[in-house]
Amino acid sequence: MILLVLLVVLAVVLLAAAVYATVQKDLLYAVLATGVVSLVLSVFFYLLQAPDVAITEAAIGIALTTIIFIITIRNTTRDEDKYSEDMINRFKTEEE
Amino acid sequence: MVVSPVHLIAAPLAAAFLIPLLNKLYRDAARVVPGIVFLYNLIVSIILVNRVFQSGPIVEIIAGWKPPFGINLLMTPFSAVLTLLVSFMAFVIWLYGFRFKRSLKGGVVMYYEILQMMMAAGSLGIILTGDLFNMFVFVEITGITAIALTAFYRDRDGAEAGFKYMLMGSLASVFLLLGILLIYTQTGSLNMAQIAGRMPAVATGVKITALIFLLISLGTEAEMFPLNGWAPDAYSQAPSPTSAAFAAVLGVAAIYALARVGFTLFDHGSLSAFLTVMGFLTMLFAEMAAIAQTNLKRMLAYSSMGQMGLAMIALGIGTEAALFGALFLIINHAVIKSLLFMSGSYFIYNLNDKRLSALNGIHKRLPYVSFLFSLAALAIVGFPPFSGFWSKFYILTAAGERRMLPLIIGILAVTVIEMTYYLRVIGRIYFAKEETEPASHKPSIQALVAMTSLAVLIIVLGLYPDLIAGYLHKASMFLLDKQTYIQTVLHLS
Amino acid sequence: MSNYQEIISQYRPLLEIIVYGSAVALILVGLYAVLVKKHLVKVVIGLSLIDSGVNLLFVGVGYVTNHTAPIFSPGYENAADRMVDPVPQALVLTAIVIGFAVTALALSLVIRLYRHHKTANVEQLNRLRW
Amino acid sequence: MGIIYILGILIIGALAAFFVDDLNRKWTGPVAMLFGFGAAVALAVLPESRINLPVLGFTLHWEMDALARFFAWIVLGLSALALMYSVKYMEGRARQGYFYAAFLTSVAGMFGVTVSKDLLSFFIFWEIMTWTSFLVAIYNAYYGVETKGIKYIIFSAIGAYAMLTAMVLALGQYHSLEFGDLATAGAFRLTSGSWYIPVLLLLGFAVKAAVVPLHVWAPAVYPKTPMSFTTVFSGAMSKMGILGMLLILTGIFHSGRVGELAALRLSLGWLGGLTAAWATLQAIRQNDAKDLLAWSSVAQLGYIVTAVSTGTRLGLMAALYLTLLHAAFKGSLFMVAGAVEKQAGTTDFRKISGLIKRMPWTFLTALIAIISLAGIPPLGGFVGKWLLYESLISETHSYFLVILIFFASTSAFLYSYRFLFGLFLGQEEEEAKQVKEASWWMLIPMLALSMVSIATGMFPGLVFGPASRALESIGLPAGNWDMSILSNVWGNQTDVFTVGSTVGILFVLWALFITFKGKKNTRWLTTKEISTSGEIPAPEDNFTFQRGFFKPFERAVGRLYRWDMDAMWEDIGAALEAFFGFIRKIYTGNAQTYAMYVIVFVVLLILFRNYIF
Amino acid sequence: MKRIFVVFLLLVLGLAVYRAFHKAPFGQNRIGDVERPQSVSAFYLKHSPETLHTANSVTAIVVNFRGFDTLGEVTVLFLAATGLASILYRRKEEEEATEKAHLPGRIQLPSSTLVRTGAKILFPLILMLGIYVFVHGHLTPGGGFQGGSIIATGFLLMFITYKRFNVNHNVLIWLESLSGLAFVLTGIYGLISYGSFLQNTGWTGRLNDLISGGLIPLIYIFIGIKVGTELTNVLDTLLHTKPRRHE
Repeated sequence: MILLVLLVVLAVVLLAAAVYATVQKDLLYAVLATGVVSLVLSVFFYLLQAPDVAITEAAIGIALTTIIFIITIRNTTRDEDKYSEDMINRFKTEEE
Repeated sequence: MVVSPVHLIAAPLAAAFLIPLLNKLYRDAARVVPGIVFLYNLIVSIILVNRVFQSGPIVEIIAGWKPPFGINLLMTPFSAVLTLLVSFMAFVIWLYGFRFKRSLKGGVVMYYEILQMMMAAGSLGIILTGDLFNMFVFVEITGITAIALTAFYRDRDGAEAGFKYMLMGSLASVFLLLGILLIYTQTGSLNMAQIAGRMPAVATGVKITALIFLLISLGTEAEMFPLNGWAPDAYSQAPSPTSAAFAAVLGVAAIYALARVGFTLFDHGSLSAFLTVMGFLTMLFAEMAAIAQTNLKRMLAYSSMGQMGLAMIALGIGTEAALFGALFLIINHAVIKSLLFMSGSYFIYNLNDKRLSALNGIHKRLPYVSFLFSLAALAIVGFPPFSGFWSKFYILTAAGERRMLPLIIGILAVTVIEMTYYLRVIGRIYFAKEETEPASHKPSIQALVAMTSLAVLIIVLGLYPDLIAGYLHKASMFLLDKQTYIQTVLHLS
Repeated sequence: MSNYQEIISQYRPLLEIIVYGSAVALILVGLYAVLVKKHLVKVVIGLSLIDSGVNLLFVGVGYVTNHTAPIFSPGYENAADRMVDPVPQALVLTAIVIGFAVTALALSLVIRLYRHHKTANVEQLNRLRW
Repeated sequence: MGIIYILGILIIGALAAFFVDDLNRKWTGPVAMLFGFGAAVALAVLPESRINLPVLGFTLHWEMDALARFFAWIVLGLSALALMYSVKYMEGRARQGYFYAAFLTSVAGMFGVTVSKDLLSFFIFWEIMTWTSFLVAIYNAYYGVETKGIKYIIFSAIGAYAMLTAMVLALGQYHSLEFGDLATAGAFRLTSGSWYIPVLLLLGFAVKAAVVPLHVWAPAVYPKTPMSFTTVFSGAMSKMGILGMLLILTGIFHSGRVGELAALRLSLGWLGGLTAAWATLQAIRQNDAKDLLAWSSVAQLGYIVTAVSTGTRLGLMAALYLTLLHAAFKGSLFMVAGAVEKQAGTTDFRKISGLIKRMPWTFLTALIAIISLAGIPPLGGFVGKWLLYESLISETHSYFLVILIFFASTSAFLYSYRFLFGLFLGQEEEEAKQVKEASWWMLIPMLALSMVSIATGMFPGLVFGPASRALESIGLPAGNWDMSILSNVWGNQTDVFTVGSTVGILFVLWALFITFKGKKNTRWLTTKEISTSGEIPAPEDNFTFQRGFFKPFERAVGRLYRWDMDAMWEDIGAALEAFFGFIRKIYTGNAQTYAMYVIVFVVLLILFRNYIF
Repeated sequence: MKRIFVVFLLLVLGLAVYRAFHKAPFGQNRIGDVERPQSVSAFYLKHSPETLHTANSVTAIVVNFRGFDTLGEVTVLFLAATGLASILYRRKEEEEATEKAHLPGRIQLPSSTLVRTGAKILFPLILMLGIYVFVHGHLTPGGGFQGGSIIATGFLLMFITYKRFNVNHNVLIWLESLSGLAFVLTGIYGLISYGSFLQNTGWTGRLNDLISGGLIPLIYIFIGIKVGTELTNVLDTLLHTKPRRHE
């Protein structure tokens, strides 16, 4: 019974993390939330008798994907609503 | 067993892994090696095509497990024709792009050559494989190479086009995965022949859902109407040899996948109407958008989409004559559209301007390239005596046999639009205000050989279509014959 | 372990909702991000969420209640009929790696786009249109 | 094999011209001319022959029978002369290799059309002829490519694709494309539910024959094309439409079933009549010789279409006769216009006039051609029109149509006069003083064509013989012609000759009388001497009476001029372009929108899957 | 408004997907079921221990039964690395310009001595773990991909901790190319000696031995090396793209 509850809790955490990753404005937290999604997913895979997949997801999903997202955020912007470094949108002026 | 279909894929793979090493030893290795590989592929595919047409389909088992358990490569007459086409076009495009970015040294060119080579290899994989998930892997290979190539140039909006392509491609691959999984849950197999055999027993609801998912994903690759937003951007931003390869290599593979899924995996009758209507819409919207373009490559891109739409219509009609027309059209499209991209990009290269209005009087500067471009433009519109006429005529004939009057009228009305903008360009090239500035970038000898060989092919196929007609007839018959496909794969002696 | 297996077989329909449901929900949340969110990184996050969902779906489909992982550890050499379906797992391995490859490529595109266009807003990437 | 030889000569000629131009521009024209004459000579020695070529499961069937020979003579003869004319006409122009290559290929296409005995090869040659002629047509159009040439090719394409539609439908229904098979299968029966097949075919031919309302391309393109090609364009290529109509209406529909086609024939006849009338009215108000001739061509084609539509022996005879005649006189008229253009730099009536002294031979040609065109005996035009009236009155009894045609051909006098007066008579402009007579390279073809007009007028049997054999070959029975003027004669003395020569001699006498009488009392003026009756002219007053030449006439029929079909088609084109521009906005360039399309598409498919799959 | 529309669309889509997969009920055995057609996995589960003597049947499938997929997959990764490099490559002059401009590079947290020492100790351990994982791929869960990614994680640790940590690119390229080539050559070896690409050797050892499964461990080692180097390459490329905040 506890395990079932565990599964339910995991599913809730999974979805919560996914939704958090979607709505969070601070992209760094959003990316970390996707890491959490991968983590929970990894546990899921383990519980579903797929240890191979669990290890892969753990290695790739949690570590590598998260880090490349973070690198990207460093190279772009961290705030979701602030698309550009400058407050003035430089895109328009650079046309042509 | 001297040569077998797997050579066609193993050779580029080995070469791709080898190129970074060789490039350290010899500076131009990255340029030369793909050519050797493509030449080898061309020879192998000629041998294999001969074998297929003389002694029936070739089934090659990978890893020693018979289908449906192992992955198998399959060379039916249908895929044999397309294999030969892709090998040939890949070689010609390599030849054309041999001196591509001569100024860039080292790594960058290497990346480009590897990606370009693997795009052809992935397309060959899609055409050859007999396994659904394997097809997904090859779709991903082509997808990734295509995206990277689209974003290759930094001074263009390549990254933007690449991002769009990536987004659409990712969605497509998600749906492809879902479709494959659904099929697997119902049939317990990933082998296309076995799936085809077991498909009739599958519940209709699931079958149709799987079909929808597969159609969405393959439709994205094949530039079906609402799914083709990536195409004009990708075509217009990619390096020119890549644009040519999009039409001549990727497009071929996409249409093949669509045909294979439509005719072998599923029952063609159920999606005949869908393919016809969507094909027509693709063609209509693409050509309507094309006529208003001001950018040469973008216009050609829309025109490509139009041709793919026509191919889809032919697949939708689905009679033997229509499939013959479709095959012929794919061949024509590959040859002619590549020639258009190749010659067109020399205009752009010389003018540093992609706009159509810049083309005025370009023939003074590049007479031979202009001639080739005009030839290809006339051919793709479907003027006799060029090869484009026969494919269009055959597809129309097939439609005529089914008494699809509105469809015929629709196709021809759209063709009028197509003709209008192509002839406008010809008018510009030859008759607009003249410029006298001499050519700054004459085409290299390799590019000239490549383009001329395509032009010769256009004329030869136009004057003597019977050269390939026998093969195409056999190929289209085989595509319609689902049972033989299943038997061939599953009951190996 | 046995306790866990029993519970799972008992509550199979509920588990189906949990596993399939979270997989589908992941796909949908990811799609929502792809379709609505304007920041490029968010869009790519959405794509990776979709991938995760599909992977979960794969593994879920391969799962069989009360069956073990498809590994013939010593002493279980003849347990083939009590193992879960290994094929989807093998496919998922491939899919995860491919998904990572695509994500990496997408992120590199995002970096390039940001440099080129000075913005990470999807809506402003419309120099190529019509 | 003879057909292949002729095609080969033309194609090789095209290639030769193309490459010779790179070597030495001077030789391009003569080389092309040699090949043109070579083809004509080959036709002269060519026996009846047939060829079957299997292509992709179809058989291309070419046969040189009497009908083919009749049209082939028009095509090759006129082309040879036009090529000769072209040598000097095109002298010093750029891209001659291109011009001659396209020219000769186009001639090859036309020749192919004449010998085709199945719809597929007919269509193939038709298309070859179309796109090559397009290439020639835009030769001059440095800035007008967007509208003029494109207009031509769009209309041609609509016509050609109408034919193609009909072809594939016919193929689906009758499983053959040979004219013979179709005829024996009783194909294209209007009552069989596939009435649209012949209608679509006729639509295709009507475009080439410039029938109202599909004529707009012709007046736009003819004047803009180099005149040496316009000669062929108007004289031979438009006749391919006539040939097609002839084949469909008479060759495939047996004459025995004339009644079945009554509606079709009637409407075609009326369209022809309307074309003639409308184009004549338009021709009258043109201020440029080339425009005038272009409209006049359309009008003449209208007569021929009407003649074809009768479907009777007499009517068809008139059609064939007029076809040949029109090729002759319109060919020479366009050559005249070209000569004037070449020598004087313009053909605008308001800018140039009074060339009679400077270009007497040209004037002579123009005079003969105009007389022939207007249908004044003793020249050929008269015979053709006579036959046409006769057939309309006595055989199909379409009296109202006769009235229309009569109105058109009477009005034709107005523009005929305008042409002659505008260019050659009238006051001599200062600017015209330096103009010299055209080169003999140009004059000889013109005079040769005039000879044709005269000879056929004097001896109509020269045409009746081949024409009658041609009609036999498409299934009309040979035999006595039960019309008085033709019943007993083939080539020698005819009633036509008697009537014609009487009237003609009287006319010539009258003309001489007028000339000599007028000579004494005429005071020659230049434009600068026009009296203003003491009034001081305002700057905007224009004294050149070339302007507003037919003002009263225009005032009389002014209402008719308000219909501008050209504007109508252009509006349609503009509306379509705007629509396309609107449609392409679906490609918004926004990646998310595209993704949205995907999802919407999936959802739609899922929701309606039961209906779609 | 758009969001509501999107949510509606997604709900319809989700419902359809769920309904379709509901037809493949969760947790039910589809292997060898009488009512359902024979799934291929039964064959795999039978032959993985019996013919290939590979304990981990997922590995058997990935490397042997569906080895062609894996070859493709490795290629995808390779191409992604190549594509990444081609997208993010920098021209020489650009590189110099950024160097000169003293850009505030990527945000470098000053890593403490503790972290650095820890990383130094951890790095070999992680590498060992990775190698262990792919060497034992045919016996225990894990394999080339997992091991390769673990190795890449180790390098990641070093990249993050040590600013100046640079891998030798030549070594990476050699390893990557050679391992990839070795994979293909193994396949060709099968083609030449057994007539089928990637075919396993006849000798496959004993189940649950370290050296068993014929070529499977070998191939998985190649895959491990290749994936490890490729991922390291990807990380390297990405990490060394410096942000260009001010131009």
